[in-house]
Amino acid sequence: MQDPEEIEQSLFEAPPMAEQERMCEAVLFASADPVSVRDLEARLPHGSDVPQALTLLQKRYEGRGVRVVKVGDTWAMRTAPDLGFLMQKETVETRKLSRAAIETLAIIAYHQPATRAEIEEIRGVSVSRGTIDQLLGLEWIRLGRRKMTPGRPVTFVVTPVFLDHFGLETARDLPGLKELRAAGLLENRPPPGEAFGEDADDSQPELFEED
Amino acid sequence: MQDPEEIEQSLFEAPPMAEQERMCEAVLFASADPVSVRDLEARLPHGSDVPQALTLLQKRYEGRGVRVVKVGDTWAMRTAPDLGFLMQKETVETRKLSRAAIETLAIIAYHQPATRAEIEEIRGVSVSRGTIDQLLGLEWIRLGRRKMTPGRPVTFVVTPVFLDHFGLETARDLPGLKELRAAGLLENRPPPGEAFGEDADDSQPELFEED
Amino acid sequence: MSDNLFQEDKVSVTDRLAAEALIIDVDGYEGPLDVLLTLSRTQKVDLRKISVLDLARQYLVFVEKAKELRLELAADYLVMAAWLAFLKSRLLLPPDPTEEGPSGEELAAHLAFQLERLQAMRDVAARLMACDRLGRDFFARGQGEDVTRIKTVRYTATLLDLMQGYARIRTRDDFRPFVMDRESVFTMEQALERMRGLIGYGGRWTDMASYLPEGWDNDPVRRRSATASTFAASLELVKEGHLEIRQSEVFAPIELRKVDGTK
Repeated sequence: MQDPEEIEQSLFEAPPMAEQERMCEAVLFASADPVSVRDLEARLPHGSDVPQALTLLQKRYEGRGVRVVKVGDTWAMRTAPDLGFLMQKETVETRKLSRAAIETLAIIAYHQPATRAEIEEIRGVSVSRGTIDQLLGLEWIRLGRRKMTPGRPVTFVVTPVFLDHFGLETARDLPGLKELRAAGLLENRPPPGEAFGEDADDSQPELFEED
Repeated sequence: MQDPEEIEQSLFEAPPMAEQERMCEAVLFASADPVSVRDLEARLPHGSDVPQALTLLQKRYEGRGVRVVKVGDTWAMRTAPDLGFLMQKETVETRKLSRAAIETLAIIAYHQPATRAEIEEIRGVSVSRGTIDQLLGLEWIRLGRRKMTPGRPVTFVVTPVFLDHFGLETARDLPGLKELRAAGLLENRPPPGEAFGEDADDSQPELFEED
Repeated sequence: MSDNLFQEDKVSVTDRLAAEALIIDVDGYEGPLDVLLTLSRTQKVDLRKISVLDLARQYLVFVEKAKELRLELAADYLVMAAWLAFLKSRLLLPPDPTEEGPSGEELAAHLAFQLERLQAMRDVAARLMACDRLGRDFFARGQGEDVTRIKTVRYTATLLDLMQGYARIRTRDDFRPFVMDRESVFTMEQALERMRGLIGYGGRWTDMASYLPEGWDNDPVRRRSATASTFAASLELVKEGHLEIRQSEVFAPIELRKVDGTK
């Protein structure tokens, strides 16, 4: 934390940390969508230490009915999950996802960036019309970088909206990810005897790339 | 406050006061409208002392960036009035882009750099000045290099702001028509044997392929 | 089942029952891999220790039974059946050292891997959907901020809007009635008509290429079409006795000459 004395001396002093904290609190509170650190920095007075203010704020809300959570590079206030039962009135009925859509979503989340061919290889059926469409419409997936393999296929990755919806800080927090990786089930294993065209080389390193 | 002993003894005991407080906190936070004490009592476990929980909650938020306020007979959480200036950016109204603008934008994204004449040729209708101005104003497109063709027409290209908004790394990651069709994103299918817009020119040569 | 084609398999009653249970709802399965995964559960073992041979047998029973019941099976079910029959033979026969390609064990191991992976993805998909979810278990701020100071209009569009918009424009033209694009096709009738007019001047051996119509020799597509139709027309004229045709060796120019004293 900055020394208060020092702050007093500077010409355009940043407000005290406690004040920065309540400023972050107000902005996060007012906004239904997660707010980026950059956006907070643009709103708070010059010289504010937003990451520190957020850390303090998060601590302050520990164990409360409302929590301060990190979603990718953004922050948001959300009610504590154990109190969901109080909120029946607020529950929004979401359209039920088909089994195909759920599996496709999971494959994209755990294998990202995932091409359509990879999704089909894992599920053993072609991706049906409307499945990708639906997931894009929910803004749970988006286009990733094209694969550097023949045909340069488009890839899909999950979005911050997905992370926010499932209460994940990063895609690394996906349930069971470590076990799957340890069991080798996230590898792109070529069928024996087939020269593996599409994605033998670069799929693993790209997994969960930082942006 | 109720005597803890007494709570222990009752068959369906109310949760501890701290728990009641965080329940009120979560409900006030998530509700779209201010909540009445009666409504809170209906949601909280039987035997809860809502007025007391609210008083404690209000006290807890004193001096914070968020306040618990009484509005008539109802309760709500609000950002502290002195921090309203931080919220200025909060009041944005989002509107869907018009179909003409989306189509123009799509053509620029897929064909950049694109001249106005090219956009008009692809869309089959003239592009209004307002559409281009709107896209320029949004900073989703900008002027590219002039074309080295008669008249040296100006061209349009998409911007990093565009890529950011649509969650793309480069415009090249946009799927082509074949991929759109494969992903089921095209509403209609062309009649069998018919070549598709983009691929129309190369389908015939494929019939008589050069080796 | 006296006419059982798979005599070597002593198909057990339980296999039959399992297969019949599956067949009742073929449409409920998402492809052959899904059926295999379901069948593998009847073995009640760890997927890594599954008997692929048994599984192949169970699947073939399933397909055979479906055929008997005259159920429509999609092509990929039959492709899988053929592949499993092949795999089964590889697993049963001693390896042939002269044979190329992966061994039966390798193929079986890969199938087991695919099944395990599909099962794993289903498991995590279920875990994912059971996560605490926004709007169900935890909630965002419910109330719009009441401070309305600056009202700016922000235009927005999604990636889906963009892609669908583009697709809409680019496919608008696709719905004209179906016609073959014929600008680059020189028909045999056209060639025959042209040759009949020219053949009177062909007293000497002449390269067929010189008979090609003007403007059809610079574009490869047009040249091919014109060459093919001119050649076909030439053969027709030979048959009619108007022309002689020769080629000195493979890929040498084809030469034509008028037959003297036309009958």
